[in-house]
Amino acid sequence: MVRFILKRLGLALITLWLLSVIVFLLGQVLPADPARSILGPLAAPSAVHVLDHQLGVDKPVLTQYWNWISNFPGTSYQYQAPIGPILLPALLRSLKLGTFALIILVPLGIIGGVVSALNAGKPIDKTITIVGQSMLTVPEFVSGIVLIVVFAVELGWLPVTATAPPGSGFFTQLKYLILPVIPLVMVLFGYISRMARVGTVEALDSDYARTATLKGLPRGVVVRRHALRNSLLPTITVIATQTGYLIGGLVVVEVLFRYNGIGELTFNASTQHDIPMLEACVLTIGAFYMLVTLVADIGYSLLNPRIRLKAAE
Amino acid sequence: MSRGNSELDRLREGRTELENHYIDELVFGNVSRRDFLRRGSMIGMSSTLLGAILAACGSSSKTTSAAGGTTTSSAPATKGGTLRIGAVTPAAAINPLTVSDAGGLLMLNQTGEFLVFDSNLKLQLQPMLALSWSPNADGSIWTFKLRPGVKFSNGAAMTADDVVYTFKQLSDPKNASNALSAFVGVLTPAGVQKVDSMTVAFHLEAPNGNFPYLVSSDNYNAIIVPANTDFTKWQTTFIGTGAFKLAGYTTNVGANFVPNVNYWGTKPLLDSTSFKFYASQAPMILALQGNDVDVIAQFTPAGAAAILNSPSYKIIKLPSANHRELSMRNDQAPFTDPRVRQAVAYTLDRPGAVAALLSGDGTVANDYPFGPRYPSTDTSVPQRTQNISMAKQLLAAAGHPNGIGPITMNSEIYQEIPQLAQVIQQDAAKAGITIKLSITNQTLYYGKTFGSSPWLDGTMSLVDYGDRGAPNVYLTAPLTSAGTWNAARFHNKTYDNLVKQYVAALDLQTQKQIAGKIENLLLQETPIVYPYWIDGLTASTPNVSGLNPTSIAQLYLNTASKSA
Amino acid sequence: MTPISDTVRREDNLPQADALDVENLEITYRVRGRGLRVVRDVSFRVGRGESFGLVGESGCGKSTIALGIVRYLARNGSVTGGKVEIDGRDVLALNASDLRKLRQNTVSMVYQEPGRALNPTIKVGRQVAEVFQLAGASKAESLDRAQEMLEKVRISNPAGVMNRYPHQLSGGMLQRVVIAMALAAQPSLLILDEPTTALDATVEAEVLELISALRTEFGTSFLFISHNLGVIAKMCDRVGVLYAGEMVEEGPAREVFANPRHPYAVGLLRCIPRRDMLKANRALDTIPGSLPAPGDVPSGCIFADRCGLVEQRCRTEAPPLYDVDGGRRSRCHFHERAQTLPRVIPPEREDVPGERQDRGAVLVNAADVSKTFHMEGETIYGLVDVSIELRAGETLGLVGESGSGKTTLARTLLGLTAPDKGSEITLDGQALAETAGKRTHEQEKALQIVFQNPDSALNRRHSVQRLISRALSRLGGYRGEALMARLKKLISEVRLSERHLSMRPAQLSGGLKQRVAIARAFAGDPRIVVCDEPTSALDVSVQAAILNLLNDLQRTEDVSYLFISHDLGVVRYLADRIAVLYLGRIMELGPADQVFNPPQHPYTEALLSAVPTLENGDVERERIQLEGEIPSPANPPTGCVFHTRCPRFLGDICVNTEPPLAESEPGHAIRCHIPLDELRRLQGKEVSVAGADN
Amino acid sequence: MSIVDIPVEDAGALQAGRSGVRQEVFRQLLRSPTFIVGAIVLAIWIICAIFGPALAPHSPYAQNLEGINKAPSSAHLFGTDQLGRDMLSRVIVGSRDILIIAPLATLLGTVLGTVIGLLMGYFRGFVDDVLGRFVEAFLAIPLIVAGMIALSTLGRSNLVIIIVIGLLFTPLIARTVRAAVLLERELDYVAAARLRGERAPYIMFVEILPNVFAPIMVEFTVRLAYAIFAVLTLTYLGLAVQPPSPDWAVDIQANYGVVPAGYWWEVLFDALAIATLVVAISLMSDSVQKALEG
Repeated sequence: MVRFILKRLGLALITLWLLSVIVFLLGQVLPADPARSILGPLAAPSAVHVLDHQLGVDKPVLTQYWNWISNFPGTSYQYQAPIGPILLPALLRSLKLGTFALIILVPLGIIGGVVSALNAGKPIDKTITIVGQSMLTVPEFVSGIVLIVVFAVELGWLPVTATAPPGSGFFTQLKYLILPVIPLVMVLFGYISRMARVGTVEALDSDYARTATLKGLPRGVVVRRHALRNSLLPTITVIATQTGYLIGGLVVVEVLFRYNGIGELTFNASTQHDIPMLEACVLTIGAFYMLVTLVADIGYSLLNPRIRLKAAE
Repeated sequence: MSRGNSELDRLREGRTELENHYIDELVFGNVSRRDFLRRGSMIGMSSTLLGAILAACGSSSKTTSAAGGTTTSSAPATKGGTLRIGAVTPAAAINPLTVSDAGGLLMLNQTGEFLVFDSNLKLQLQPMLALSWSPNADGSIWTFKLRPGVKFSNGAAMTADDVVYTFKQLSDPKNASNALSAFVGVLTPAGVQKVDSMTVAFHLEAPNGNFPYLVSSDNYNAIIVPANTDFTKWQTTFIGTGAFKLAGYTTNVGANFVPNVNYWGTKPLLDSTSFKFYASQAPMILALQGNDVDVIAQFTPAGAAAILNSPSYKIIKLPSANHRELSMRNDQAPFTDPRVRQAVAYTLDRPGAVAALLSGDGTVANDYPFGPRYPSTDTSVPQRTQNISMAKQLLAAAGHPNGIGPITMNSEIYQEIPQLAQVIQQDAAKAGITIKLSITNQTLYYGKTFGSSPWLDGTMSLVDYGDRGAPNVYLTAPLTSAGTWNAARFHNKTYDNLVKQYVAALDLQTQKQIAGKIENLLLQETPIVYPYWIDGLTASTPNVSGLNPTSIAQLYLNTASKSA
Repeated sequence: MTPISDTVRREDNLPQADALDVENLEITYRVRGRGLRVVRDVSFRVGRGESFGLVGESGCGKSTIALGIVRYLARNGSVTGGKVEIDGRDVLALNASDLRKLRQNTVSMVYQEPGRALNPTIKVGRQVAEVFQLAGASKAESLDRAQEMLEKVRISNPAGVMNRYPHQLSGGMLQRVVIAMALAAQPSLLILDEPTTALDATVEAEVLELISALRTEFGTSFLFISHNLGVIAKMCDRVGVLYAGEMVEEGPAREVFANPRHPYAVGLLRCIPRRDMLKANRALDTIPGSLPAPGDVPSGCIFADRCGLVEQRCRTEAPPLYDVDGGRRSRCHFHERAQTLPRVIPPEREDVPGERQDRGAVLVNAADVSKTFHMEGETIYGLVDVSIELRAGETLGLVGESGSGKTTLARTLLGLTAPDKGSEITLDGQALAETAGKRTHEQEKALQIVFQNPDSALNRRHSVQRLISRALSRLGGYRGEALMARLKKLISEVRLSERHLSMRPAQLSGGLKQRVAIARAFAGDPRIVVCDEPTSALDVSVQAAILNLLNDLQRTEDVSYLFISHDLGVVRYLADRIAVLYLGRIMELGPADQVFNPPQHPYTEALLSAVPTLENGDVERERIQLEGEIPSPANPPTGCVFHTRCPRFLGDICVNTEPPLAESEPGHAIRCHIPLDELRRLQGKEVSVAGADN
Repeated sequence: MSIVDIPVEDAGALQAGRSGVRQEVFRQLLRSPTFIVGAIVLAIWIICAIFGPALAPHSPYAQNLEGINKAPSSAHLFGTDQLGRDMLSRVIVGSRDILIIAPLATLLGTVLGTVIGLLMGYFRGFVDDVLGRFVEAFLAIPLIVAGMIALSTLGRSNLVIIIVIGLLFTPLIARTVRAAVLLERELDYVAAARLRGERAPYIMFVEILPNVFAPIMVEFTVRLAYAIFAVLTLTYLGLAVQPPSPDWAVDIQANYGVVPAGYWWEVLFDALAIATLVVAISLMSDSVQKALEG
């Protein structure tokens, strides 16, 4: 089992290094001139040239890559400040929002999937699928705006932004996160409920479910103890692969709800063309995504006895 | 206007030749009372003197502010409370040398102060850290007398050394300061000289009638900082002489200020101000609607219909030099022929665009960078209006009887510009000019420099220009042969000379004459179409009063107050 | 074995109602909008403590009947007629909770695939205990009683097995757990659906032994479902033969198998190779034609199209179940003449070839072939120093239980799996490269294979024509006209018709698919064809036809076979020489008749005795019971690898030293420490004269 | 152990005998209501895409600066937008770009994904590990950043958007295909092909590919819904279809800012159009998949 984990860790590290190379090359390719974006369009070209030199944009690519990697996360062009202290709090805030979204999304998605599997073919199954599919098409910035206008402005039940005043308690912070979480849940609900549905239908038709039923166990026990234990496990890994999407979705939601997470940081970095910040954000998001998928994989193999304990002694 | 001459004559003694010239202009009605106040204060006449002259010349009507927002509210201002202000996220570090965006300059003016203050509401250059200032005979040396007893927020007294250090840094090319765009060819570090502990003299490269503007709040980088300040660390202290001092600044999140105990002027009414940064305008407007902020510092009409049309918000409108420029490559067919360029100008329905795109918060422009914001504008030149048949005639005359195109117009996703691009496209089509749009986000649109920038290289290119106190930058950068942003590739010797004369002209009358010539030349050549000027807008909830915004998105909160 | 008395007697047992009473049961499946009546008018009764067998080929409806009885049909299936009573209670009328009670304590079921029948994520003990918890016992008490049940089903180390997971147990152990679970509630009726089909011979024998022992102990009545006549003969008092959804014959098992009274039953019994039949002297009889499509019911007798005795009456008037003497029934108008069913294939072979032993020159010689697998840090010894040779025109039978390395050996010969260093395989004296890719075109042509499962061996998306013509062009080098001619000749040889050419495998029956696979294998005129259990996925009647086909092809195409099977009946019929494999080592090698009769290796002897045969020879062969489970190839036992299960275990010598493969007679080698004559003496007295032939 | 016969489930895998499998599937599709509903909605949008301008009551480009932001009325069923253009016409004509970009992008992603999936699944070992790393690295790049960078380097046109979305879907589809191929390569017909001396490309594309078509079909329809979502997100960044095109994504991006001002109709009808299109596609794909499984 340990060998299995070490192998997965090794592969993940290689992928991470590969991602850093890709991100760096992509950063190089952006045409806009960093100094121009810092000094703004009205700055004199002479000033722009001086700043370019200061930023070392004209050094050979390899040295630039090495400098970037060796003192990652580096300094931001924009803020002329080390990126670390800006990036970390932003990442933590995004994690808070992301985790809160997952806490609502996972049970909701799984219940949706199981309910539609239990009465496959019936109207409720169709409605859940159709609702899931159509919610999936509403982008976050549309659903976000509508939610704000209805719940924050017109009804005033919930705050407009997602950032609670500093020092507010856990529940007030939660209240601030309710609105921004909804668009994220809407986008991913369709996919997760679909996966849970497929897994549950398969488990319900399995031989061990038949054995359980013919033992005379009530349907509830058959579903809960026998079917779900096997169908929900693979759904976890599927959810892990979706976290990448969640973080992408954060960019839009954070900008709309004025939540200073890593999503908004990436958006600002890309519009202000702050290459080091952009590269640091994308690499951090990539690393986090890989970490989550790795944990899900290892979690799956720990929970699944077939992999945890090898074949018959 | 001959009444009360004796009183007037008394006031004329001891005035310099320039000051008497302005008084004549006023008496003979060549200049409106408003422009007289503005120009007079610019050349150093004190407000008491100007007030007396106006009184002498007839009824001293209350200075009319721009339409809309009132300045002083009737209710007695209540003390205390925290004012929450929504503002655009500063695009970079708050470094007085390099700040160039609206979010950044708003931060500078919270704690920093200038030698001279250009307040749209007060319509005259107000003394701030300089009590008085005066040019030498030909306007090549300007001497400023500093206000005594001014202390920085850390208690240190402000002296000439601080002012000299500040302007030496600002005008030094190796610092790549944003102020260079104003000082290049005007002021060099050597030109900044200390006369005595309370007086500073500026020896200019060339005479410049508008120099006070270049050290006023218009040049937002020019806040006075203590000598030997490390500008890159300024963000941690925000050291300045202003009414507030820094309580806390978090990049990308927001900033808080509290009153500055050592402030030389009247103490602010508020207990503290709290700025919240927004990445784009939409969430900021929603925040005002959702009562998450009390004020939004600077926003544009595009997308703000929700608050512009509703009575429950106080809107302060300021005429500003914010405008759009549609440049046409004069060096590329079909735009080598001025008649084709004029044809494009004649297709545009300017009043319709202002009504639809700015919900009326703007004024039509006449294809040259002079407008209501600048007193030196020659208003006698007739305003161009949409004339499709004229446009078709011009095209036919230029050898294009059945229209031209398709021509690609590059532009950017910024405020109402995409919609304006589509209006131009449709109006141009009426005269047979087919335009294809290529609109990207700002970073891609600005690109690097000539050769790799859709903005500068586009056959047609629609770009935004921020507000400036004086038209100098708009006359030089996009239009002179050596202009750094000459997207239109407009090379015209007579025009270049006229601009040199304008910049050098000291008095309003000569500037106006030269402006008239420039306006007519540009109408004839039409290298660039100027659709309209956009008003600077500030909004607040009803219980807020005493806001003092400037058209370049500064916001002075010395007199601000918030009732319960 | 704990005596019966202490298990709780069930007082509330109803007075002697039948355990199961089924009257003209009808079951319909809705497939693609059409209703198919898959089971029609089936009636039978299972008395208390009686064991009733349902036998029939695949597609005859036996599993559907079982699932219908416990009302667990698939979503698109439903009982559309007849009555089912268990313990006197009408099952179809029960509401949900009564049905649950019935399943809890009156009827239980044992399934074919034990591995899939248990929940992979729950420990075995808890799954058995669940039954007791349902009956109201506390958690702790039900776990004890569960362990007690595991002891009853003779599982070694029951305490250990309690908290193991299903994937950690062997097939045999899993089936015992399922049986324990089924009998825990002491049901009055136990339905066993192909319980030992998926198990190896020796393990099957043990499980069947266990089932009959438990039957006497618990007094449960059995409904035993299987396609295997031998197993039914051994386990059941009465039997019902099913064909295409209808009961064609019913009666006491002994009598039905001794003299069947329905032409289908007669034909079926003739397809099974008997102990003394050899390919040289007797051809297996077959049943012509193929199974009718499900649910399409002809007017007359269902078997009419395939029956040798068919007359006009059979076509028009559907025969009822006539009562035949001695409580038997047969659904045939001429049931008394059933035995006179004419044979399809003449029994005697005219051209009996010469002596089978001295075939042509040595074609393939494999010396010291070993193969070790490395998985997850474990080394598994698949093959250990196997040396065999295959002569031209000869059939070498490769026999052994699953996991003995039969398929691995075949794959190394074919180049699908690379053997370890040091093994060398030669064809006509030339060395064969490790992997198929590296071999010469000639070598590729010479060596071909027929796989066990035709569904997996044929590409589902290609038509039959494309499958065969691709092989013809790649291997045979045929083009254009020559290819078409060769194609026609080939399909006629394997008795396919041209209308099959445009079809896809999904549209063919199992037998037809295997014929296509054989045609493809013979496309390049191979000299050796490896048959990896070619008939084990087929019905009995279809299997006979395929064996005959392989037999004929060997004679006409002069090809030699490496015939792999775990079914000794088939191997004895077809093979000239036989190699017996156990844990990757050859235990015995020699001509078929010498291997099948003493003196033979104790393992071969046990394998033979485990085969449930139809021969009702007067003296039952003394059953040789192999104790314990097959050891894992990851750590084989020391010395003689068979010593842990050998009934003739000598002692330390077997534990310490591995016996060599010694030649007892010319061409016949045995790997055992017991000297040959000692073996002959031990094995000689127990066996009776070869069973009577009928 | 006597003759073994693994009983085939009595009613399940019955040979379909007479009629070919394809007609069977087709006939069953025509009877399933979900397929019909989906097909009708999709047909409507395709007709709008082709004959849009003819069907629309007004020209989608005609601006009327006096009649801006008008609520739905008899004159304009879907109201007017910020430049006074008729929203109903824009929704009708607006389906063209999305119906071109989304399917083509998904097709590109599916083709590339299938090839990579086949290579990874068939060769396993070194190839699988190396390609696997690239697949995972690409999966970790957010759509917005990738879109931004690609569009800025390659310039902006529909083709570039198709390439960006296609490349971003490739790793997702490759993972699914790899899983299916890993199962398929263990079957005997692959071994039989190797024994016939078939080369790897033949085995992959002629033997294995037809058998992994069902999972590819399912993946295609799921990705199609996400492709439309991706076009919307790229337009939000101003990187996709160019105004004044009446494309749904362009309208939603341009008008979402005025929703707070109460002009809900300038976004609602575009969003509904997209939702109906995606739901129609997923309904059809579900019924096709059910029919294939039989």
